[in-house]
Amino acid sequence: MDALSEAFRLIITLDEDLFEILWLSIRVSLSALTIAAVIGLPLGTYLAITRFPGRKFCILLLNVLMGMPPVVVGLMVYLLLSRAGPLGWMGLLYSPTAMIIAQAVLITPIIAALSNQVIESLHQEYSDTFYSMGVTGGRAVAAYLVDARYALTTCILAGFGRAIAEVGAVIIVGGNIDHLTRVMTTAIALETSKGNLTLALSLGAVLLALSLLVNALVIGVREYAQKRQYA
Amino acid sequence: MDALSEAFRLIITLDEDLFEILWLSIRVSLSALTIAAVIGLPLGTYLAITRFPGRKFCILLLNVLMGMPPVVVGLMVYLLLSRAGPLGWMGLLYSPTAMIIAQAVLITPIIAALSNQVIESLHQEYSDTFYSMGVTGGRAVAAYLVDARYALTTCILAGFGRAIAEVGAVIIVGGNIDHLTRVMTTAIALETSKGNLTLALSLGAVLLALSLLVNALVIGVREYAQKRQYA
Amino acid sequence: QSTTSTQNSGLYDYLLPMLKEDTGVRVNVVAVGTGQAIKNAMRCDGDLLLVHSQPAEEAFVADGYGAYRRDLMYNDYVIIGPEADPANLAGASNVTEAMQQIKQSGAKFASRGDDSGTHKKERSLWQAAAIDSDAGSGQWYLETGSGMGATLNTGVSLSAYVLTDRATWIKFANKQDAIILFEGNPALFNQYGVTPVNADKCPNVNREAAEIVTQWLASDIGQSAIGAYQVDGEPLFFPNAN
Amino acid sequence: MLKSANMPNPLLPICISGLRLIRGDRAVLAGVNLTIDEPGITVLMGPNGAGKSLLLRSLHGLITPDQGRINLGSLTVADSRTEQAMVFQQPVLLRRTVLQNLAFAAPKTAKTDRQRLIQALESVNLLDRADQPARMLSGGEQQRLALVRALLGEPALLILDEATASLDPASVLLIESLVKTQNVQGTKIILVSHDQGQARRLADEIVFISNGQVAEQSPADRFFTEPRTPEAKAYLAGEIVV
Amino acid sequence: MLKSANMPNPLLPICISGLRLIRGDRAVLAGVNLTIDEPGITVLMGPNGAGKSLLLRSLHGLITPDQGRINLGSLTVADSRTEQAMVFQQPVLLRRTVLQNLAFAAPKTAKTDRQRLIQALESVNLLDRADQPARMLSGGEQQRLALVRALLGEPALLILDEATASLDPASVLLIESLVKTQNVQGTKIILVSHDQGQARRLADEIVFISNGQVAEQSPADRFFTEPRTPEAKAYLAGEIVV
Ligand SMILES: Nc1ncnc2c1ncn2[C@@H]1O[C@H](COP(=O)(O)OP(=O)(O)OP(=O)(O)O)[C@@H](O)[C@H]1O
Ligand SMILES: Nc1ncnc2c1ncn2[C@@H]1O[C@H](COP(=O)(O)OP(=O)(O)OP(=O)(O)O)[C@@H](O)[C@H]1O
Ligand SMILES: [Mg+2]
Ligand SMILES: [Mg+2]
Repeated sequence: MDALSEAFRLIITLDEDLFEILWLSIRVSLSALTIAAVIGLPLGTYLAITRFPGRKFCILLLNVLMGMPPVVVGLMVYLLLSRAGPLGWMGLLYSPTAMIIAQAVLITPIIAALSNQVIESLHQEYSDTFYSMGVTGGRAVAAYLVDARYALTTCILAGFGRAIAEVGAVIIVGGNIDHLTRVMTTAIALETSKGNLTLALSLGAVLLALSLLVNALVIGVREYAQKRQYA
Repeated sequence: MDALSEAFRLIITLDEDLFEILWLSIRVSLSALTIAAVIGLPLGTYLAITRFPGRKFCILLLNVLMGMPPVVVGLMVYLLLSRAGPLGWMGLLYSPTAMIIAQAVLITPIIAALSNQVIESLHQEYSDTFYSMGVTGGRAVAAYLVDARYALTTCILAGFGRAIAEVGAVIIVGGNIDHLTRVMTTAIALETSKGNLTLALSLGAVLLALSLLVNALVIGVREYAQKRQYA
Repeated sequence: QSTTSTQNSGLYDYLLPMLKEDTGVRVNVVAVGTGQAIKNAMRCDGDLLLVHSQPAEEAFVADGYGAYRRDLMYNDYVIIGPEADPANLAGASNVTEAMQQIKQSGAKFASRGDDSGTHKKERSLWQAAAIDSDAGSGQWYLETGSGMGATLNTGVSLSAYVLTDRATWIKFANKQDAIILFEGNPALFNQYGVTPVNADKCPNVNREAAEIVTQWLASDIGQSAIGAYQVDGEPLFFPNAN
Repeated sequence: MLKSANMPNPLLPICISGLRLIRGDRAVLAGVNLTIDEPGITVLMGPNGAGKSLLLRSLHGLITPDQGRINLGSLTVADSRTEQAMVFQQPVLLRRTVLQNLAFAAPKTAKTDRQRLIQALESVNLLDRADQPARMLSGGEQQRLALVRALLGEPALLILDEATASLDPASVLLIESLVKTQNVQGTKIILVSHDQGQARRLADEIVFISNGQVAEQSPADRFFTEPRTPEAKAYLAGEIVV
Repeated sequence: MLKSANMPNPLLPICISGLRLIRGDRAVLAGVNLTIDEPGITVLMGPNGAGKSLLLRSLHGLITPDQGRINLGSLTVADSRTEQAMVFQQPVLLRRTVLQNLAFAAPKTAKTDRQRLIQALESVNLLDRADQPARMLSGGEQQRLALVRALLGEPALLILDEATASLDPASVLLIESLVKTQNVQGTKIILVSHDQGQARRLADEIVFISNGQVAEQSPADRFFTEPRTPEAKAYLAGEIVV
């Protein structure tokens, strides 16, 4: 209860620090989500509708990568971007960009694996017809993505949920540096480590409220579009 | 590369500490997964096939909870189980049980939301027939779960991936105590903070190998059963 | 159970088996920052506190949460930084001067920013040097809001200066091109203490075990064991139980 | 030409009044008024898209009409649900074997009565397919399975939506005789068919639907010899009516 | 009774030899040998589950047979794919509007040619449904849309699997005339039908399938007047053959 009222206070007093952190959280998560969706959705679809040797293995790999520990992803991106690493010259470590990269790496397999599942079942229905019409490759992928768009929103929301809630990877590559790379989750971890559990929980409540907003928005738009279409 | 050979060395020398940690990771994640599946699958199914006011809101809530930061879940379970908390008398804090509880809280919404999506599309096909046959309530839920079992494995694997990879919640309620509550992810975090990046990565590789094993097993069984059925 | 950030130094891995052998008590370590450790203990989630922020510990005892506090051992803080040493710390004669040189050189400084003992120490140093570090937060003053190890990872990677306890630094494996640039100043003295949690406030506390552990740590055996702990040929902690 | 039945059918008469259903911006059912008190077989005919399926789905409770009321005997649609069964234009079978599909539909008490299921399968010549995945059956086989599944519950009203559309001539006759027997045993049958031969063989009464309305309701013999509406005349002659 | 065509059809003759297909432990196609050089309309008849759909699916390339070969003219099944079109027993429409379904199937160059799509819709009386979600069409309307979609690509071979099973009499005649016109323009037609009236009206040649094999192949007039095999006799008489 304390946490909720504290969260409320933070929001209505328009606490400047809070908004800076919140905005960075949104920016990083949405950027990563965009990258992950642009790669993951076609990838998952492609794997659902084409048959080639090694396909099963690719799907297996996606499922495994879904279970990739954020800390490990963070470490790998860290090593890649650190001054001694191959991309060190870009000087990206401990920047929002680094966090976006790490999160994109983390979420892409999730979106790919989940969309693979969704498209797989649509494919059971469409495959014969598409084969007959000679629809293959990019056209087929596009058609599946369009026709499954409502079901795919859940995959995307799952990816968003993972991104916005994630702390292990962003703290390693971002460093939780105040006014630079501090996001909601790393701030929560910090307050926890300071023992400010109430503040930590209230930040959590704010983050959940954000999540609620985004989800309500997406689901609302989906429902509206669906209704218009089948009215 | 160092990390991989180190991982290899750890495994073939049957490093005892490693196996203790690995085993705890498996035990905690699978227990949490079992709880989450037992609650989440019927819940997701029920929400997919019944119509009542507030149903949309429940689904929205599940989607939001999918994006619940592990740290926040950890904190809440911590407050619940701490000696000063309501369940403090059970003395569960800093025990594997506490970790299982936290992870179950974390994964249940994921499994529920994803299975909801899967069942929703099966429901489009079955609903009229089930209505006509008067199949409702528990029987309908059971029938949907049985008939969608192959598609549901992906939801379960997503939950497992999340559980096995998760660090934020288990470190708060488990405390990363050596020989008691240290799991793979918290060990990785510890080695990272010690600056032992190679060791951390090699632990990550071992964890991924475990993930690979579990996924291969599940998907293998699924393929086999599917093939037998439609041969 | 006990809490502190001495874990990274490896001291516990060395000490606890000896303790178990001598007293039969098995200790579970929950390693978090001093701030969180104290607050956890205030919720009765712990039997024994082993941290390094004397004023906070004394307040803990004064408020009735702790039974009493004993000095246990000390080590010292050092400032590490890139070998090139752009702020020329090697040439600083005292800490205050060192801090001022860092600020003036435009180099980066990575702070833990987590209310830990180390962080509190560092803030007092800035204050002594009359520098408002918060004004540069996010530019040259980087508050990582993390533990010592993570802060070192960040600092080393960014060629920043970092104030760290010697024990953690010696054990730290990801040093890259960073070295100790400033050390041995009396102002950088770091005292650790043990505080058993007060059984009056927390009835569930494992009082006897906490007492046994405290006694053992302060005993000659415990003290010499602490003194004998070395990494890379260097002692990390210096026993000074009272 | 009334069929013999031991008791009057509790779902008769079926009264539909002022039924309207809007889809998109079109009234796909535009005020249907229909009373069926004939206990025999009622055949619904009418062009594609006339609204036959929607009418039957409303009657079965799958669709809630925008306006109008439906009563079956003294019951509402909802109350009569367990007394009704329906076979759809495109049968939906569970992802299970043929036998399991039947077992799932069987009333709980009869679940273990394997003998009865075997008999049911035999009655539609599907016994040798019993352990095959139901969704791998040929189109005609699926229709037969769906029918026998619907009959298991011994409904008082059986609704068939083009249930024999893709059956071979022998299966058509088989199903027709099954349906007739069921009707003799007291089940009211309402079916949709575009097959005039079938309608002639089965119907006691014809209801002709056109443009979301009942255009004509006549005893079967009269409908085919002297249809009263121009729509029905054109339909029977195979002329295009939109 | 050869139809006029400007050029010989490149997919003729269709040669199927030794085609075997095992499903479960049953040979659902048990060595089919069939040569079709008739450029007119070939109608496949046979009991439910005889293997008609599987044979057509093999011909279309949707199923790879376990044994045997199929050649169309000088082409293999794979090479002839773009020349073929098929309308399935249960039409599958995209989750889009009627018009978008057509547009999706149209060859890329004709994509923008809305006029042509409108004409096509008109030819099957679906113009007023153009902007409706396709999956909400009535059963018969879906069949008509699927057919016109298949015709868009101007295939050299059109395969129809019970494409008129749920059409009203007028639509049946409409489709039949469309199919005939298409055949006159040079498209080879192979269709499955259980409707003997339709077979008589359309067929130049009848292939009778039974138990996964070709039982009889005759010119249409001969088949109906004097079927040579007992299976065909029984089928036409509506007797049950399993
Ligand atoms: N959701 C919807 N939106 C728009 N139109 C709809 C919708 N659902 C049904 N329709 C239209 O309602 C009309 C009646 O459909 P219905 O399925 O009842 O026809 P029918 O008489 O059974 O035809 P058929 O003999 O082809 O099965 C059709 O023209 C169909 O396109
Ligand atoms: N995967 C499978 N496993 C077992 N049997 C199968 C499988 N697929 C098809 N069959 C069987 O093959 C037989 C032939 O099926 P097919 O669909 O070709 O029949 P058809 O001649 O088209 O019948 P209809 O007139 O009813 O459409 C059927 O008995 C069907 O049950
Ligand atoms: Mg219909
Ligand atoms: Mg067929």
